[in-house]
Amino acid sequence: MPYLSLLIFIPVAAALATLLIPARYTRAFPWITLGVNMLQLIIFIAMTLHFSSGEGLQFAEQHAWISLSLNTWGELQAEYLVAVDGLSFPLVGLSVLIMLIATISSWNVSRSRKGYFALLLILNGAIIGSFCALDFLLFYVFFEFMLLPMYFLIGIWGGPKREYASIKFFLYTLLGSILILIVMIGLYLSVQSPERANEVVHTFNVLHMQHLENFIPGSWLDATSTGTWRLWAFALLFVGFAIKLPAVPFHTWLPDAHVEAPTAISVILAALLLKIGGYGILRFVYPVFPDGAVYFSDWVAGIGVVSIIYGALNALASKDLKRLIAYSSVSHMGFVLLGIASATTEGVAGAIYQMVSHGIISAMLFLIAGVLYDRTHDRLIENYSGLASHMKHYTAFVLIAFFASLGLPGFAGFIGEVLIFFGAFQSHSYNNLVPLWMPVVATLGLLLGAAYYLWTIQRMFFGTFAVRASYAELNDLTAREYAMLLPLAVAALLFGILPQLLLDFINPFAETFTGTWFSLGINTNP
Amino acid sequence: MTDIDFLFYLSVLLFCCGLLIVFTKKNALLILMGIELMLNAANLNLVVFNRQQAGLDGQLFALFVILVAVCEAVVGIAIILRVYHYYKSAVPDRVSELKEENR
Amino acid sequence: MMEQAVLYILAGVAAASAIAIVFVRHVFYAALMLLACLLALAGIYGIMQAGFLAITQVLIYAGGVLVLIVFAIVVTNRVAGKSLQVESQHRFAGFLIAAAIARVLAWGYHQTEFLVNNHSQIGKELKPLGETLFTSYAAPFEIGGVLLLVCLVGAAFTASSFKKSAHD
Amino acid sequence: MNQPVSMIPDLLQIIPEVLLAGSVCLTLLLGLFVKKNRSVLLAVVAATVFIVAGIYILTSWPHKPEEIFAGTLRVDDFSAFFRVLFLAGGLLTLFISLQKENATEYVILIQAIVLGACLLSMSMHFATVLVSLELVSLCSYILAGFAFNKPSSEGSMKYFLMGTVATACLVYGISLIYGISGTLNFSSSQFVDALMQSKSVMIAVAALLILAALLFKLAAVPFHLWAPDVYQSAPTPVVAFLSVVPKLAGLALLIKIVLAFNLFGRATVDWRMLVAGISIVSILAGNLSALAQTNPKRMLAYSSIAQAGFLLAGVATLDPTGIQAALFYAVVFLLMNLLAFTALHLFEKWKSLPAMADFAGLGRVAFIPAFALTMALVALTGLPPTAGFTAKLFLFSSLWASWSDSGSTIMLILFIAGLLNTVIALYFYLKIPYYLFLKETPPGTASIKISITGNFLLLILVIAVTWLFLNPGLLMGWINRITFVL
Repeated sequence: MPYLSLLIFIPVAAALATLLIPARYTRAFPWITLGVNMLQLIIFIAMTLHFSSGEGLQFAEQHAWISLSLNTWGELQAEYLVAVDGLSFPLVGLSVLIMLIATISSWNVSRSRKGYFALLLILNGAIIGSFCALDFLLFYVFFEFMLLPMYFLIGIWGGPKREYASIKFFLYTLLGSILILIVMIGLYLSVQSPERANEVVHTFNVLHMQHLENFIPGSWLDATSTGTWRLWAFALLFVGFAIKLPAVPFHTWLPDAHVEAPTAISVILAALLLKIGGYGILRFVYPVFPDGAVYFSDWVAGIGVVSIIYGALNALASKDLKRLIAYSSVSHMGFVLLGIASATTEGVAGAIYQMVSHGIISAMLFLIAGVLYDRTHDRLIENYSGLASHMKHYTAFVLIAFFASLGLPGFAGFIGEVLIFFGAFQSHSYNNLVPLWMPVVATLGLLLGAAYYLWTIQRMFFGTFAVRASYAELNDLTAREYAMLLPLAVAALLFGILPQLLLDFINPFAETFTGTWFSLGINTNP
Repeated sequence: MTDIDFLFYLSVLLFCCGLLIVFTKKNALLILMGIELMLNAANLNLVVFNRQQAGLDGQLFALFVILVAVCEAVVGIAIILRVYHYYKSAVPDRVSELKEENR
Repeated sequence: MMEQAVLYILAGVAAASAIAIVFVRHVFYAALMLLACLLALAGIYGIMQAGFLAITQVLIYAGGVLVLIVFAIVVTNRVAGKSLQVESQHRFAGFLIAAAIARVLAWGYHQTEFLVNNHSQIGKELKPLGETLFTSYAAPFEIGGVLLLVCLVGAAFTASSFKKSAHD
Repeated sequence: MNQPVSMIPDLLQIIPEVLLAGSVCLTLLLGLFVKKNRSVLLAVVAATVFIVAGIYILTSWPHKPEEIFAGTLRVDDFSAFFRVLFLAGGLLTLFISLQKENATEYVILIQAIVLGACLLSMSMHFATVLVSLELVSLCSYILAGFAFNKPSSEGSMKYFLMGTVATACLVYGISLIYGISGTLNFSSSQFVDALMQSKSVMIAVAALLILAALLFKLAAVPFHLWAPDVYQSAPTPVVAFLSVVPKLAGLALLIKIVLAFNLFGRATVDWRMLVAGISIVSILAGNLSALAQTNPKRMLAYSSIAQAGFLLAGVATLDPTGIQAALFYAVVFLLMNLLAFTALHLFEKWKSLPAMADFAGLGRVAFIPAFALTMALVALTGLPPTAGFTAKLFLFSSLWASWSDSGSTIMLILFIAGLLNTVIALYFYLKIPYYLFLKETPPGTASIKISITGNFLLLILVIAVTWLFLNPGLLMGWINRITFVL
């Protein structure tokens, strides 16, 4: 069964089908989308049953896509190659879950529902596609494919400053993808497929790019060349994905996009699109350029630490609830960078764990912000106090989300951060990639995280009840909102109490990831 | 200085005069005349060089240049007359509805 | 020698009239200068053994193109209803550019070996010209026919559309 | 002395062109008899001729390179490729502009330009180059004035004046080259030998003069000044046509001329540097000027200047792979430009839209044209899922390969400048979709009725642009077999 192709193309086909339905059947569109999500969930469960965690890449599908002879420089080959392993499988699962929640959360979208749900479905396919693609060109296409739907989803259905936010989002991400494109072109011209030994076949296959012997001797990214081109390529590719992540100097698009996007899109943006940045670093940047990774390790870790602290400080200073959550995302994705930079099994596993847990928790956080915004059309923290007395169920979920996010033991966020700190502290003695002071400084980020969340709880939910908003009929959660928040809360708890559920998938990958590093003969022990 | 050299310099002079007219004059008809001068400079070259060489390529090409010049003049004058009709002027500077709009 | 003297005189006329066009302040005089230049060139063509070209130059260029230009001058004068003074712009820059190009061309000419074929004095009469035109140059000749046809249709149409709208 | 030979075998080689020339005359005759309200008939006749000619070229693929008409023209795959493109461009233009007024002249001029472009792509001799280039140019000048109003006459005159100066330069350059090489056939060994022996600056000067006329046709910097005025003032279908056919005809000839003057890399002029420089400047100037535009057609004019730069980028590599990338780009450019202008035309049929702000909210009342226009602009930017992405990918790959093969830094600069310009370009290309979808529809906007044929044509073009993205192999395989021997 072509499970992955089904996951990717069912939503795309459904999007095309949606376009054929007249716009006046407004009630049909969310149901169709929900049906697609359910179908994806069933497929994913079926895949989970077949997935054997120790085996590396599975459910692989490989078809020829572009195959051209390019006279003087051999042959060009791009394939439709999709597969999942311990890195991408949890993220695919996360995507399926989050897209389902996003559909439920957009049930009440009022205008141009046809366009909205069609774009949502296209986005769905593109996100899952980029997590599954192992051909660089295919990945790039899915990656770019996400831009236009996001642009329109933010730009049409977003908040008051949506136009500015959507253009900023688009330009930043496109700049990042241009950097990725540069390296992609250099890579495929430097790599030949080992499948046909005696002729030069330039391939986009990422698995081939990960083996240094496949680099054509004398080509620009040849591993044995003495030039600095490989370091340049690492830097460009890293920045390309760091924009998406987002890491600190490249993050400025994120608060605007988050604040202006409609709730469902904020959820997708935080829970899934940011993960593509981390995923890209783990899948493309590090395995293809391990030398660059070693060379730049303290930079990567440093950017991670700066993101952690800067994001947390900004969150502390935010007056807008959504902006606070957005900056907390910057901070949490900084941990991912720190974990990756350590290049230890614990650190990498922690980074992946953190991505999944942040996916779940940030989705919850944005949904929570959305619930409040739906009721009062106001997100300023200072305008609320004592909400706990009027919205008990809501407050319960808020507490779960906040505590999970600040890394309280028992919640998913804790496991990821603990693993990352293990890895980062260990790195000093193990491979000396991350200086010891960096994780020490990063712990400050944990404290700041606790500070801004607890302060927000104190300001908004405790004390005497007061709402300074024009409209304030503060009903507690509806059934639909329960349906969105409950699965996420359960998942956040489940993965916090039973980390083995996820680590079973992640660990084998993390071990091979760090294992191949040493097999490459790169001395990480100076 | 041989005749050939002399005639080449004449051709350069004609070409540059033509270019100068095209560049400095404001009247479309005069610009057209400048273009005719440039074409004639080329023709002079062709004829002079042809004299030194076997075959008749230069002269024949010069014939085609004359053909082209006729066609250009016919079309050009038709277009210029129409502009006169609309603008009562053939001074390209005054004929300027199409301009960059400044935001 | 006589031939050479005539050549120099004709060249002088051509050069003088070309320069005059740059400075003349009346369109009509400019046209007359152009006519002089074209006729002088026709003479040079004749001396350079390009008799057919010389005749074509007189008949088509001087007789056709220039008549068209004069016609246009007359018509525009009537439409514009004012004098035919010619204004100039960017004179200085124009002179500089033209001089620079002339300098480059002259400099290039000095260091260039132009092809000289010694067997050059044969076959410059009318008959081989016609023959070559209809053999080697058949394709451009035919395309030229289409070009002329289309241009006439187009120009007639452009002019007539102008007349049509003139009545509006 | 030349022996009189029968021209029949040669004419048989260029049946499509003979058909076109015949059809020009036929249209002229028919125009006398056909009534105004039946003028669609003329377009149908012309379209049939285009289709028949195109099919004829396609069925005789691959062509054995063969010189006809005493070496003035050559039939080969390279020219066949461009001829099919020109015919397709002419055909699509006739589809979007079935007009009643002045149909005879309109159809004649379109056919004549296609004929000239076809002949230009086959030319191997400066005489044929001159007459076919003039056939294209002069008809373009007339067509540019086809809106029959004040601005369009002005655009037409500016186009004419600048264009004829470019032609005069071309002719002067040819005369100098003739003096040096003694031949007008730029594919002959005599030409190459003579140029190789002579190390004169004069060759460079002459080549630059010749190049000027071709860059003018391409609307590349610094010969681009006509484009914005003409694009803004001419009727939209005419602009669609002018932005595609004469431009690609210029490209076809430019490739041949540059390869001829490059003398297999032994020329004194660094052609790679020169063409790459023009390409960079065109891309930059086009994109930066486009940023400030408010008129959609003027914006597309500057965009088309930048696109000319991209077309030239492939030529700048001077190797077969780069030129093949340029050919692929040419096909995609034809499709996406025609798509953009067709969509624009359908909007303009409904109401004139002099500023981009006038598109506000029209995406809701006319979805298909708005969608098609968005796709065209996405393709022009070079994003998936459109062939614009594939074309840019091939182009940039060839630039990278050329840089790593030759080590010339200019290729790297061109590569980076081109990529960064994609981001700049996005900003102004996105303006129209921004107004179409993100802005509110002004109150009282009636729904737009777009003809079924119009929508159908748009969808076909959208599918073509997407299909070339999903499966570029077929077209690229076709292009791959084209040889570039001179």
